[in-house]
Amino acid sequence: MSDPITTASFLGLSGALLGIGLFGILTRRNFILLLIAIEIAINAAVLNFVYFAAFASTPASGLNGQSAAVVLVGLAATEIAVGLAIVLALNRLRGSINVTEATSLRL
Amino acid sequence: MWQATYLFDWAFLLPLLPALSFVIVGLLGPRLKRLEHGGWVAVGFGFATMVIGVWIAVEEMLSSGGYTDQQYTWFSIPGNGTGTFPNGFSLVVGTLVDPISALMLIVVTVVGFLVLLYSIGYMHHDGGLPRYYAELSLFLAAMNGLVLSDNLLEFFLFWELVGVCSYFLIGFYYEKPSAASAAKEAFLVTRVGDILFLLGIFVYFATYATSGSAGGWAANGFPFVQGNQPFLAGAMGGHSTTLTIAGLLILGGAAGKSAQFPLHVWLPDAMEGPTTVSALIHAATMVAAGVYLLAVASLFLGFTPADQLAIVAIGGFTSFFAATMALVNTDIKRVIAYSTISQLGYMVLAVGAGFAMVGLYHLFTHAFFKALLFLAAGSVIHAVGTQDLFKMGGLGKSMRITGFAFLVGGLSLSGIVPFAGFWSKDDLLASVYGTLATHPVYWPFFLMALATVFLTAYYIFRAFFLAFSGPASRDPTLPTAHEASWVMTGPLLALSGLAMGAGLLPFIPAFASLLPGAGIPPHYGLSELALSGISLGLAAGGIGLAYSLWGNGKVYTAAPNSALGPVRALLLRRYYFKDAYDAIGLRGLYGLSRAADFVERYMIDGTVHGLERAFGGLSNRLRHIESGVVLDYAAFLVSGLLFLLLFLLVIAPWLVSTGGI
Amino acid sequence: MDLGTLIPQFLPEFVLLGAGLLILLGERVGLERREYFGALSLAGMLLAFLLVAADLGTPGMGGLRGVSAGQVDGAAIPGALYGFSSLGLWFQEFFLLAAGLVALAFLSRPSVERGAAVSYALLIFATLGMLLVTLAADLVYLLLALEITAISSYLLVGYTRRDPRGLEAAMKFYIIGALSAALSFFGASLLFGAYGTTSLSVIGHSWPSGSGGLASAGYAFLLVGLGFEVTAVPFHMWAVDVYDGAPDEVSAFLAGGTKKVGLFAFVLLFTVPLLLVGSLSSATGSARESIQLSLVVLALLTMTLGNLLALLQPEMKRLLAYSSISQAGYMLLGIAVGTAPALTGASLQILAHVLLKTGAFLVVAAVSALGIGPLVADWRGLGVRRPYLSAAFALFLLGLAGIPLTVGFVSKFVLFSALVQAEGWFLWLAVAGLLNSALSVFYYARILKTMYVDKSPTAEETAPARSGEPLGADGLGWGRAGAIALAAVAVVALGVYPQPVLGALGTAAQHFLSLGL
Amino acid sequence: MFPALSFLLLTLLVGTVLTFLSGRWARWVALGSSMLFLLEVSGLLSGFSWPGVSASGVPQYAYAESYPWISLPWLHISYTVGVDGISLPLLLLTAILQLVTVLYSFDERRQPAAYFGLVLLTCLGCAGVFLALDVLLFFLFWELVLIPMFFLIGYWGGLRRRYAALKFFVYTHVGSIVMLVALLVTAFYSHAPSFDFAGMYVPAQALGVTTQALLFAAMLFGFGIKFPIVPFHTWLPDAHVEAPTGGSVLLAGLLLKLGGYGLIRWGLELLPTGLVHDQPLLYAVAFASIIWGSVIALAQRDLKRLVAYSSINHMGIVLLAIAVDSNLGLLAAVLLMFAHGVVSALLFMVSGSMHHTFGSRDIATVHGITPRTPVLSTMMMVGALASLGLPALISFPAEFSALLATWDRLGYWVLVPLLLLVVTAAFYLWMMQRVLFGPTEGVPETARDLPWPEALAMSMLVALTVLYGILPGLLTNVIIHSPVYGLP
Repeated sequence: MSDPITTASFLGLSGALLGIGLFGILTRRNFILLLIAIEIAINAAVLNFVYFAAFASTPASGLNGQSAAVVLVGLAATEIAVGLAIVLALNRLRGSINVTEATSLRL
Repeated sequence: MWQATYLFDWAFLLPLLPALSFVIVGLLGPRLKRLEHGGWVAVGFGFATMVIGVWIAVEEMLSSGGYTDQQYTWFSIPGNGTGTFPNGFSLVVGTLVDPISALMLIVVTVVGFLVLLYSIGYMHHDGGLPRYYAELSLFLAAMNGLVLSDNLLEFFLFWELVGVCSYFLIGFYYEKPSAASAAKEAFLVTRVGDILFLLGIFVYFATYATSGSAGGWAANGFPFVQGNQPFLAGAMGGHSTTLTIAGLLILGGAAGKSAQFPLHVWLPDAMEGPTTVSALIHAATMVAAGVYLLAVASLFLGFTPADQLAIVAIGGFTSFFAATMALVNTDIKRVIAYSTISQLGYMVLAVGAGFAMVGLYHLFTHAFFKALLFLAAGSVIHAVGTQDLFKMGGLGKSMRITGFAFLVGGLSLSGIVPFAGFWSKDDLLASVYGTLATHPVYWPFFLMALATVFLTAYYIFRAFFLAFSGPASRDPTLPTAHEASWVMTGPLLALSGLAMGAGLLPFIPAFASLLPGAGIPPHYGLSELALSGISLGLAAGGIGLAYSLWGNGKVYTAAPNSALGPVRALLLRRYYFKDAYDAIGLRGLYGLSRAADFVERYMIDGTVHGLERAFGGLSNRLRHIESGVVLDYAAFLVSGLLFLLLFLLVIAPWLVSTGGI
Repeated sequence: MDLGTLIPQFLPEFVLLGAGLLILLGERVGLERREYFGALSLAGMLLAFLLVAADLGTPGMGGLRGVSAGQVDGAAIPGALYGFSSLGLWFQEFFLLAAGLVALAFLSRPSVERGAAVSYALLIFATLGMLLVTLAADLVYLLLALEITAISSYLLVGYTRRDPRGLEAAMKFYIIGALSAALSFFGASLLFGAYGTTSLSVIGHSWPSGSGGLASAGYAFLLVGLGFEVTAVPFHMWAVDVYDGAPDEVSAFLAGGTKKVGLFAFVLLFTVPLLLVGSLSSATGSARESIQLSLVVLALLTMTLGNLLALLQPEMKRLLAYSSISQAGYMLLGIAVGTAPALTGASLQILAHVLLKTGAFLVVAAVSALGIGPLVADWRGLGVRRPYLSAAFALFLLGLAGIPLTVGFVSKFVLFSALVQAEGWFLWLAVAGLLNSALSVFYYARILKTMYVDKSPTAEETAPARSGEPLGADGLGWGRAGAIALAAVAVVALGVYPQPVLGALGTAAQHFLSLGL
Repeated sequence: MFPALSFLLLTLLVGTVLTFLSGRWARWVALGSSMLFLLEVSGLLSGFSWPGVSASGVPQYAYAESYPWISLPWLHISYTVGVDGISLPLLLLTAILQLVTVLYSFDERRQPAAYFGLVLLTCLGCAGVFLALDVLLFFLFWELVLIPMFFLIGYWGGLRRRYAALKFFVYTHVGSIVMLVALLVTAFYSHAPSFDFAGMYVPAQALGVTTQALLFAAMLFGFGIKFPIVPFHTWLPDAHVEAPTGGSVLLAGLLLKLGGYGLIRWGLELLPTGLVHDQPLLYAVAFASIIWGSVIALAQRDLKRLVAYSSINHMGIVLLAIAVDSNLGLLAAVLLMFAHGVVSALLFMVSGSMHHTFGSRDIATVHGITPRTPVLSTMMMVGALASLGLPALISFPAEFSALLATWDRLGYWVLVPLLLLVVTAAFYLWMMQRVLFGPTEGVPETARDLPWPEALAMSMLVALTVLYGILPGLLTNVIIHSPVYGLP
């Protein structure tokens, strides 16, 4: 790695993003906010890819990282789309999008 | 001589014929009402057996004490050149006809036949006759097999079989709880002896496996006689301690069967069986098997001096010890039973002192007069329906033959000249006396034996006077006694004849060849004559005392508070031996077993159930973590992540640095 | 690369894609009878199956895929996105098998049902994703393929959209799935950061040299992300609810199919790093051992807790869910050891589980279609009422319990033999696994007891199946009957004579590892 | 050469399947197939000739067959079967017990097809265990025995049948797992070329002392649970008490023998050094079982429990005979297993008949049955006497050789089993005194003597008891055609 300090700081940033995402996921009961949190968490990964690609040792590696980032953005989009679909269905069926209320499946 | 070899080869018929009778009577008995439910079948076979047995014995006399051995392999293992049995190991069943077995054959087959005949009358009114005659036949078969055994294992095999027959016959009246328990007691006590016997067999077999001719003892099936020579383990050398132990173990076995101290308790209780059974099994034959075993062992295996001392001690003490218990007993059969124990003690004493033949001589005579006594007693019981001496009385007039028979038996037992018992017992005492010079340690036991002469005469005549003398029966409720039919009186007379004459048979040279060796027929030097005088005097004294106390319907009652009182109580309680054994058996063993059962149920199984419950509880706990709330699941997932990170980033490197992994 | 080389290389995948699109098209043009879609997708899957079989059958593995032997079971091409391995192709067959069984069973659902077409299409797309996973040589490619599978299965779980249980299941599945996807993405990004590449083999070989724990962290994140896929404890909790709530056939597909994808992802991701354990200098070697250790711990946790939880579970589907969790533990064990025999054992175990679990869940589907309740207790006396169905179920349970003459017995035997054969401390893994299977026998026995020993609730129900009913298949439709029968036959056949498949898997595993080196 | 053993197994399988399918006629089908089984085994016996030990010192087998089954570079499993003097008598026992069991429960009313099918399946499994010479095949049959027995106890059993069945299952299953591990380790750590007996023989014996000792100990545990050895025996009384009579008969007659056979075949023969090294442990366990079984039996009121504990005692003697590791001991072990198979079967039938004749097996409340049911009483008597080792009955030659072998190795320690023989005699005699003798009590008016199928089955066993008691050579001449020769 070229410069440990910057690496560390960047990792701290992406780590913080991930942390925020996870925190959101664990605490939000509203499905929409949950989706946003997930989006944030995924973006931490995207950010990593972009950063590491930028400081890549070889151009090939850089390309590799950037393409990965792009792919991930796409994936994130689909994830969220599917999530929204489920939200709609849930809302239509139960009239609520509070994820903790749906607990019919349990012992 | 051709016919001799001819019949020797057919010796196996002796066990086989009664066995056949056992099968026939056992299966068809209930159908044969006409033939006394198979009784006559058994008698017939018994007669055939007697003929063959006696015939073989006679031939043995004429062939002057040779050995004839037939072997049939039972099973065998090939050897592999190593271990204790390098040349393999074979167990055989055979028939060995030799002098002493011929002698025993006469006893077993003759008494057997007479008892069977007598039973026809005696048992007539009982139920379950097929069972009775079948078991009696089986006993005869087993007893013949035992007598003809040609090796220790076979001996043990038939030994156990006669044991189980005695078990069944003691328990013949199985509805009576006392009979059932007496049968069990007999089996168990003798079983203790059997275990020692078996261990003794192991010791001999393992020690001398390779000794002897051709391939060794083991490979030839451990025969008593090899190439017409007694095996004589003693002569084979081997560690003397081992030999001594082996001898003691054999003694243990004999003590069990012959009801010697301290395994004597079962025989008096065995009187629960029919009197005929007591006569045949528990007087004449089976109980004598122990003595026979000792004789065989001393002839074919050899005892060490230590063994001999032990045997002498046991025999001498038992003879006295049992006689004392007979003094006070009120049950006619039990009196005779105690005298049996005591007489067996004599025989053991003789064998121990090194006079196996003398012991067998006494066994021979004893078989007849003791069977006679029992059958006479049986005839009395048959007539009056009780065994309590103090209810009888005055039977001498109503039952002349029986009274005569009992008198003959009593005189013979007391050793009054010229009855059979006199010759053998006298010879026995004389022979033992002869050894005292070399073995002064035998003195006390010799004296006990001598004292026993007096006691014997006393208790048997006490019984005689109580039953037969006096004006009339003491208990008016008893039926008026009368003599039974010829099937019962006939055997009585026959046995009376034997009880009178059997003692003189050895004076016939041919017969003497059945008892080869020291002192048969008795040789009368000065000391022997003196000794006979003393013993005759003692016997006469005993009879006299009995007459003065019990004769002519007198009844002697010692004041309970007098010095005799406690003694009498002690004797009636049989020195508390039975009580002690019951305590060991019931409270001791059974208690232990209950305790073990408790441990089993609550500790061993308890642990298992504990585990089971633990698993179930755990499963339940864990299942309820599954709350159904998705965010909880997420939380678990994330915490799992944190653990992994912790492990891979912190713990693992640390472990690596410390060389943990 | 142009399509000219791509199409032949991905022929089976394209066939599936085509089938899926055709189905959607068909719905557009107004077809609605389930039979059409079913036939179409079955045809597609069968064709794909045969194509892959042909590849496997062709010596040198060039075959219809028209790729040079170098790319199949040859040395991996550095930086290649995908590569062909015979082991991967075998797994493709497994997945197609599972999907085929489910598609067949789907036929017995109401002929006209809302979302029938979509369900088939989703099934196909999920399968497509699964096939792609087996070809992955690159981390991103792998994640992409996994996401295809995951997203299609979220939708598949909730495809009816009217059933609250199904929807709730979908929701839970989605949330946990998305979360773990995010985590695996992050893990991938860290690995990329560590070695500047996403090529699996390169990462595997260079790890853990020269990265301040970055790579280890990456592996940790990926372990979690994939652990979700394979329902490894403690990432398993969604599975029970989802299997419970999803339509029965879908549960069969999830348990029998998609879960195995995660397992193959494990193989791809960890076999290479684990290969060299021990053969390396102490420091790096032991660092790799730490990964192995965490895998083993996961595996042990998974099978033990799975069994413990199943022990007293009153609901049939949840019980099966837990049992499949514990089964995953065995497979993970095989993967964690990382020797060729262990990999063989794990592969066979996976195949066995595909057949047994799919079969079991399909029986559940049939039974609930008969209107029998979800509790184990509701199955009382089924042995008398529905002899054939019960016999099949009993067979599957015995297989799961590892009783002789079923494929389950052979697979467990091979797997545990492999653990013993690896010697060293792996022996104790074998013991642990065996004790676990002993534990599992309890609840299988419990079900058997319920079906055969216990009395039926009411006399009316005890009446045996009416003779008029089709095929003696106890009145469940042809589709289900066929699927169940197929699975049952395969279970017994492979149990009695496994050699053909087992031998091939053995060689495949060998090749795969040599490929990694 | 004609594949006799495969044919045997095949006919057994066919018979079992047919029985399951043949509904009301099941009992006849079962009877027929049992007779065929017995016929085939007698055929094997008549044509039996042991090929001996090969030049490389590996014991060989009569009627041997071997076909490859699973073959991987590291795993070679084959279908290998064969018999020698050790397995053949046990196979004969299997055939006999199958026949008598079917006969005894000929009037079974509850689900007869399933019942007889399961009985036959159990016997099939046992036969397989005795024939199998490959680790996998052996384990396969071993496990196969478990399931039918589980159902026999669990469905046809008594009040606490569920508990008993589960207990039986758990214990034996755990045992078989440990056994499997031990076998696998033996195969792999010795780098045996294949999993069949011949392939493992030489390499296994070459294993180090410690390894062998550990492996043998593991096998002792694995096989021992089937024996059963104290303190892992508590499943046995429960299983016996709850099982239907047929189940108890097979359980005591065959399943216990599987343990003994396995320990001889896979333990003693493969790991001789381990055996020698573990001898103290073996002696301890054997003595414990002998003492415990016999002493506890004395306290039992339920006849089945009593017989069950006496089985523990007898199998303890078997273990002892195996432990002394001499050819005499091995012969005794096999002989004793056969004897115990026959006698315990008889005794369990007696208990079963006692139960459905008097409605109780409680020897403390049922008294003096002899006048009412003479036949049953006779059977009980013969069984008890045989079990306490009366000469001229089957157990005596076996126990005699076993104890002689013990004396040969252990000297006066033999007093332990010897004295326990007295206790054994004690509880049997006491049982007879209470049940058979004395005034009649606790016997319902409706009590009738044995129905013919039970009487027939028992008389067959009695006949065998006497026959082999008088002519043990019939068995020993077979048994010695085995590595009994080879043992030092």
